Amino acid sequence: MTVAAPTATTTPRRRRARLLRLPSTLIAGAIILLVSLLLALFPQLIAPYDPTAFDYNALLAPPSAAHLLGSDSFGRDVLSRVIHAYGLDLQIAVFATVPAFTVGVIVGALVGYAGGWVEAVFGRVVDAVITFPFLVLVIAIVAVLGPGLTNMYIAVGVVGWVFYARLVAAEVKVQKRLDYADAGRVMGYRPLRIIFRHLLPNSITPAIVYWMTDMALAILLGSSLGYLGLGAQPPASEWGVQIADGKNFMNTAWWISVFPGVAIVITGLGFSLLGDGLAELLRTRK
Amino acid sequence: MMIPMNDTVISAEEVSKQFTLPQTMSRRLRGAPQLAVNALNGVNFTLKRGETLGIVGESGCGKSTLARVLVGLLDCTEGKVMFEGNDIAYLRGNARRSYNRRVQMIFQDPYSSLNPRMTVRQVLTEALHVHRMRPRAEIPGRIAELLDLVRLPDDAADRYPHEFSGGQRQRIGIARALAVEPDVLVADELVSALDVSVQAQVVNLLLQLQEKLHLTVVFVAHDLRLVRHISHRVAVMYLGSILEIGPTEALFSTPRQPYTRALLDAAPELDPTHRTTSVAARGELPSPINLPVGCPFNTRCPFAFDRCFVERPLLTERGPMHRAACHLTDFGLAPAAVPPMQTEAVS
Amino acid sequence: VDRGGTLAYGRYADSLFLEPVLNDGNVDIWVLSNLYDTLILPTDDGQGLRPGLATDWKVSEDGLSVTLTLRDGIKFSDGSPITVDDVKWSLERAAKPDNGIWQFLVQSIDHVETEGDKTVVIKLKKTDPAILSALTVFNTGIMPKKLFEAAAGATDAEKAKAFAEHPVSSGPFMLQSWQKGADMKLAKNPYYWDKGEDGQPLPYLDGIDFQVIPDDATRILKLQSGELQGAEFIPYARVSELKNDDNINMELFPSTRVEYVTLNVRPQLNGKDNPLSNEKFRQALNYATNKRAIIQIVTHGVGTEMTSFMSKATPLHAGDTPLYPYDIAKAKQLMSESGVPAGSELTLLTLAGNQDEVGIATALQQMWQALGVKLNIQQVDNASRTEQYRAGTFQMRLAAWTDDIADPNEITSYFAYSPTIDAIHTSWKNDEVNKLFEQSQSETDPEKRREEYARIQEIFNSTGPIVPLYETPYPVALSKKVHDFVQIPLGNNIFRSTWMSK
Amino acid sequence: MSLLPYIFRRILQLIPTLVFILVVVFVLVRLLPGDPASALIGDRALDADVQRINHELGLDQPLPVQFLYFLKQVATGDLGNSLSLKAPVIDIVAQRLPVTILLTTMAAVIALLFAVPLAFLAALRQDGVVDTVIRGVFQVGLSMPVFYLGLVLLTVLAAGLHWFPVGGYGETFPDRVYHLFLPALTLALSLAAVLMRNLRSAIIGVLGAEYVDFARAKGLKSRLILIRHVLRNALISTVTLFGLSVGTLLGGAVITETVFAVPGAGRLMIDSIYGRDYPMVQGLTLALAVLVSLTFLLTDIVQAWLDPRVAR
Amino acid sequence: MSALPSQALTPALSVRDLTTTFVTSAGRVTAVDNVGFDVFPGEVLGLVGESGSGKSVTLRSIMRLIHAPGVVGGSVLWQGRDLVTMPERELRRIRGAEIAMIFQEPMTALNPVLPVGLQIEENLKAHTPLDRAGRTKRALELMDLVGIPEARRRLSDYPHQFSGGMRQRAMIAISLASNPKLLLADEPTTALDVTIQDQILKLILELKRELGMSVVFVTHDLGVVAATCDRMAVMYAGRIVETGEVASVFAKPRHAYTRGLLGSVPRSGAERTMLLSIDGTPPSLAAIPPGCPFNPRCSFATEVCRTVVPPLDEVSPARLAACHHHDRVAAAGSPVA
Ligand SMILES: Nc1ncnc2c1ncn2[C@@H]1O[C@H](COP(=O)(O)OP(=O)(O)OP(=O)(O)O)[C@@H](O)[C@H]1O
Ligand SMILES: Nc1ncnc2c1ncn2[C@@H]1O[C@H](COP(=O)(O)OP(=O)(O)OP(=O)(O)O)[C@@H](O)[C@H]1O
Ligand SMILES: [Mg+2]
Ligand SMILES: [Mg+2]
Ligand code: NI
Repeated sequence: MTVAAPTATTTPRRRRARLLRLPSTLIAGAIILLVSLLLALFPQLIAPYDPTAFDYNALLAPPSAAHLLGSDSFGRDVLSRVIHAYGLDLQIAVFATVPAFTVGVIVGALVGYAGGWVEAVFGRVVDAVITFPFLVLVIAIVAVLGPGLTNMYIAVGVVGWVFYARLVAAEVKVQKRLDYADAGRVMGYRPLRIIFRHLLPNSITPAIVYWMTDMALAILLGSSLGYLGLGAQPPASEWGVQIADGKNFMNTAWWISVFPGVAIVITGLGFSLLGDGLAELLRTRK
Repeated sequence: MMIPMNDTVISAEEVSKQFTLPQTMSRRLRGAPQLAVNALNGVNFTLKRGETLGIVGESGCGKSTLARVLVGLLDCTEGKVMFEGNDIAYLRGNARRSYNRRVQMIFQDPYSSLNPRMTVRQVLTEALHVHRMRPRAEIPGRIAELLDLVRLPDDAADRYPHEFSGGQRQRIGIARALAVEPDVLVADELVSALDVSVQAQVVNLLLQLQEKLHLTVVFVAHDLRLVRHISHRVAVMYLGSILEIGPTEALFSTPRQPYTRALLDAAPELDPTHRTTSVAARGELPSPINLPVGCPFNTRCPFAFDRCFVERPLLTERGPMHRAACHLTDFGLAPAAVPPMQTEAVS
Repeated sequence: VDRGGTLAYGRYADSLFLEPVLNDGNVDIWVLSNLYDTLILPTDDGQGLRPGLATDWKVSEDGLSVTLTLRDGIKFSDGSPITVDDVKWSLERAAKPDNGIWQFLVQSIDHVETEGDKTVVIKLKKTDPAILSALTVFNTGIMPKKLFEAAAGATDAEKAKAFAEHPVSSGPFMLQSWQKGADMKLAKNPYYWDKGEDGQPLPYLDGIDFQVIPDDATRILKLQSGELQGAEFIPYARVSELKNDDNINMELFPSTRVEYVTLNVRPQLNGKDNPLSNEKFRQALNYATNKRAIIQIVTHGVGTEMTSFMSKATPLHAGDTPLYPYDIAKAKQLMSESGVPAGSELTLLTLAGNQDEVGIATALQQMWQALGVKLNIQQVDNASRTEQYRAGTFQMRLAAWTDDIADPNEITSYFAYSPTIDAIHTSWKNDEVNKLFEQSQSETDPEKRREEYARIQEIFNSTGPIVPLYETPYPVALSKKVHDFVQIPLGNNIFRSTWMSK
Repeated sequence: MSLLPYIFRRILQLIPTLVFILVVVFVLVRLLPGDPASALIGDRALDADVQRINHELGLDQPLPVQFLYFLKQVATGDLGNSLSLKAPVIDIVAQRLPVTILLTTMAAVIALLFAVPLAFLAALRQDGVVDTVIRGVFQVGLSMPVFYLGLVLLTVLAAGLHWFPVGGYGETFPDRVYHLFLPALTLALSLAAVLMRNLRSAIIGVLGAEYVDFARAKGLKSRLILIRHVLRNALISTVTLFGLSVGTLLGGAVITETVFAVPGAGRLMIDSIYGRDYPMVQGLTLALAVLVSLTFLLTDIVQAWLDPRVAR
Repeated sequence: MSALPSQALTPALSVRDLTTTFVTSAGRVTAVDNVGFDVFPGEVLGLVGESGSGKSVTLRSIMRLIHAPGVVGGSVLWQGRDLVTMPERELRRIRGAEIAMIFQEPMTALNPVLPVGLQIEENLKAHTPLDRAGRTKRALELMDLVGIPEARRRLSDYPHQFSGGMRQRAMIAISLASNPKLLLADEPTTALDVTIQDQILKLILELKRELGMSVVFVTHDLGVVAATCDRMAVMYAGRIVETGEVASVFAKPRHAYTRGLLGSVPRSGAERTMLLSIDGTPPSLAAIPPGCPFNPRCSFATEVCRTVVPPLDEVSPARLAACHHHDRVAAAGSPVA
């Protein structure tokens, strides 16, 4: 026999208590990302310099009062560039993953519900995509479409939806066997209603958690492509490009690459913490 | 208590259901036929308006499958389910939806049968709205009525399922089914997951509702005491077949099938002074993939004789509305006439 | 001194096809001279001539034939003698139309005659002032005729492929093993003819181990850790750092390399008016470009300003003042004279992942902003860039050039003489330049030829379709142990008399 | 219980996947702007040269013809000649693929050697200091771009401390392992982080499973319980994840091989894409796809071995 | 506070003041609260109560199988030694050897990836000097003993290849491998069908008789208690509220909760009538009402019940009950009598 859930009455006080009981990882992640978001939205309020302005008098200047995090080989202020990069990198995180997420979730839900040969065909597509080294495929697609962020989004989307679809399909397959799905059918609801109104909200959790990781990975991918020159285009500041810029100065001007690296790590940490926290939260809610 | 046994609402005629199992490569290579689970094998019964039919049997005997076939969640492989004179397999469009509305199901698992992300109000609104049971404006009022009907507090409407106990959830499930004003309720193991004390609350509610709303109920359970308590008539299932069906009193006092008797003997009595050390039935349920030839119970039946291994017994009259499927047509009649159940202790 | 040992040298990319005639690019060219000797060798400054497999040479009065005398006792790396037949065959193969992309360098050769077993006479279709320089170029390297023809395959191309698998060479080194894309080992050619200053046979090295290390930083690290004794293509950013490294000689070999922006001057591009067709606008861009700043930012002071479109190391280079010194006032004035509206957008192609090009592009973006010009940077990979380039659909691109021959004719043909490739595919055209170039191609009087080239440079530099940026030396970092390595201005890596101290 | 039919079925499933991949790659590489000839010769190419070369390579044929020709080649076990390296694709793949296999195998082993013990440590000290430190360090590892991480390791461990050679590839097998250690480590860290995370939560899950309690109720030694009961069950999901990560690992090899000057297939793949070396790209893709599929098969077999419920 | 029957024998297991608390997000909860009882040699003690009343935690606490954030207090005397404070090494020698445990869900309690044979032999390897062959032989004997046919073939099968009843038998075989003196059975038949439950119950009784074990039998099915147990203890919200001989408790419950439980069970002769249900639901451990934990659901409750926690006292010979109004309850009679 199963344990009877305690009866709970929801008063405002309880709600507040529950808020306080949010997983600490979730709160930490949310705070990091909130700060990142502020930096992304209002970089000019915090950044001391124009991120693209050259200063021929301060080429490769080490961190000092004038340039808190030093300057790069163009004399651009590293701090300002790191801050201004927040906008672009968060954009990468979101835009590179949202299309994949959306398409993947929808397709996954349909595939998971349909089962049968639809699922078998889908299985082969998944095999094909995961069989191909992801980065190589993205590079190839970007090479076809031309470098630049938009094309990178497309490339990542073309490949990435499969992972979401797989996650959601697997979960929908589990959920559709549960009684509440049958209940929907017994009530005479149409399949689309059952899929999207009933099954999907209960199947999307792993996809959301994966999404968080994926956003962190997208930033890294963006930086790898930036390193290869296929990502963000100059003069935009983007952490990966900044790190690539600083590669030749690792010994002489470490600050060019280290600080954007720190920004990536912190933001990645934010996403993972949020993901872990969400997973925990959604798990305990169940 | 009089049962208005006038007209038949729903009936099963020779209903069979097979689940084909995925063919494995090695079997395909050997050319072996595809395996199938024979979940239902020629089930017949009729259900009168306002009556409660209990269905008992051991795990895997096809009770849930039968329930699902009745509400149209599964199509039967052979035979048909008739509702008010129509074969439900041929219902389409509005007729089908109307059938879905009028024959409702309540589920066993209080945890999985409610969408965890919808509040009670959303669940009920959806039901009322999709079937246009009430105009939009009247829906909140109707929800309050329904909650009152299943005796849930008013503030329950805006809470999520996980905020309720198992018994309360079952009541939400019942409210959902009742929202569309059905004629027939199929309850699959409605209270099996609940604690005894809570079980009693739900059983009481079901009894009250049935009286009040003149519902027809199919009550599926493995707990004999419960089925006996709640049903007008009881069907005993074994390996996808009904082995005995009859009015509760008759069936429990004079079981006419060895399996029914084994079930009754195996259920522990609430009487500590009444103890046996003998085992009621040996062995386990055979696999529904390879059904025994002849009587399905022949592998475990202490009375089985030659005929039981070749010919499948049909349900035949044993009394008023009481039918059993056993070649020993006298079984259970006069205790003296039948050899005592061979009992043996395990060791 | 004991002068043996194997030198490990880090390259940024591997060779693709080590065959003098049919190879495709610098990765091959720059090491080929170690495998195949030419009749004449370039001097270390890349401009002069010195004896190679031929000990002396003479151009006839009418300029239509060249007579060369082969050196005594020259042998291929398998010990067989190098004969006049091999020479005749090698030169005629290089001059055969449609054989390889370098044929144009020796297209004046009609045929080759032999006299006795020491003398070859090259007969020319027309006078060719660059013929002697051409005889120092890799595609006139001497190969063993018999072995080549015995190689498997029906066509020349197939035989070349088969031969290149197990080549027999005439240069100081021979191929020992080759893991394509990873490393290539050359061994000393025991039959090589040349002797060093100390009278010992060359080469001094027992072998060279070319290792492919595409990542600049890794190549340097490997040099610093002593796993390599030499590394090419040191990023300019690290030159001064390595100069201060006690164990490393940071060499900057003079080169013919120039870096510039190519401007497409077609009046219409992709259906839109192209402001670059406006000469004043081009000049405005040129004056608005602060080359010194770019040299500082991108080459970290290693580069120098260009005084002509061809490098100072190119023979017949003319010009002594930097082209278009930075003058923003003049630029603005030219801009307004040009009538090109402020806010015009230009698109510049750069090679994806190339830090220098990105740096230049970023700097140009800033500098041209002052003119009200918005520069879009489009990073593409090499093949896409080449496609747009050849189709003439690009607007601007960054490019670099090095000469393959110690003569101005190659660069001028590509840059200024429109029939070749439409003036680096810009569609720039100047009839006077074309005429001068055609004349110069058969001009036998060196002084007149110098004047012709001076005039061509004057015209091209003032109205041409480029923004000259800088010229740079070849930055090569060598272990202090390595002596007497040169990279000549044409890029060839000369290991002939290189030696290592223990 | 025989695994053979199961393996057989998996191999059959492989065929449509490979065909699908081949078609995609064939089309994709031909969609790339630019042609092999201009990629090969570059800026100095004359139109005549380009046309001549494209004709020699058969690239002036219509695409379907080219594809049929390609299929015919594949069927006869010939993958054609590399356009840029002027050698049979098969030979080059045979030379390069083992390098990548060794590299990724080492990376996988290193990742497991890191992930398994640390996951145990973290899981057993759930939410403690050790757990937090382990997870934090891996998080940093996971958030570092591969090329940067590689350079840092090279600078510190190879050039600085001289523990390892600076990139390259050795002659003998032990020498190769020695050379590949750092690149494998670079590649391993992110995989280790992913595996560690997964394994940690799997172990935490399994530690709460009733059969572990039952094992304790039997009076078994803790170590035996951890190894026999906990690890094996926890590994099941990790093995799947591991299989799925192989593609990512190979993708990471592209950059790692460049940074560490390892002459592997990943780097060759990128070079070939840039060089528009169609036969090379196709051949490599096929080889990599077969390799990855075999890895899937292997992980599936391992999983079937770990979890008897899988192979029906 | 102990449930001592007036027997002269020394108890085999003596539990005193057993208290187990967990830290949850809602704060510290007490899942088992001051529980005490004795188990005598050869006796079957039934432990009944609703889901969440702490039955399983009690058994786990005895075996010290409580996970990290949980804290166990009190004492569990097993043949004079306290299991609660015993070093892990010593405890390992008792677990599985002298005290064995059967879990509620054989599907989750058997390791799905190990053959059943191995899971039996593991126990033998840990606690007996038998060699490999000897262990296999003993495993076969055990399989026979619990009624698994074709034992030799079945040894190498995995749990998922067994039916529910067979799994439960396998689990019993594992538990009994080293001839334990005390068997803690946590709802061993809940997941099973009636006919199989019947078989297993009889099997346990049979084995108990043969091996002279004591058994603590946890169940929520009063029928099972009636059919198998000698004495019973009723738990509610982590406490024992009533103990006594089974027959006497059934005949005259002295706690309102016991009475309610008995009344909730449908009985023959009263078909389609309202059952005597207990209103409301068991309290959440985080919000146990003050006074008698049962008071909000109790029809006998008075003011005192809402403030004073009733102690578990001997209310009649060999009967203990924790109810302020046990007399009134007793007077109301048994619903099953
Ligand atoms: N979708 C399905 N596919 C294959 N077999 C199935 C499926 N659903 C049920 N079965 C099989 O059909 C038989 C009857 O199952 P059913 O669920 O009807 O039994 P039940 O009497 O309800 O058992 P329980 O008491 O355990 O709920 C079982 O052997 C079951 O394994
Ligand atoms: N690890 C734990 N952390 C927090 N609370 C726990 C933990 N384990 C058990 N509990 C709580 O202790 C209480 C008693 O649980 P227990 O499992 O003993 O109940 P039970 O009587 O065995 O119920 P059932 O009949 O459902 O098996 C429950 O409320 C449960 O939620
Ligand atoms: Mg069922
Ligand atoms: Mg329990
Ligand atoms: Ni009535």
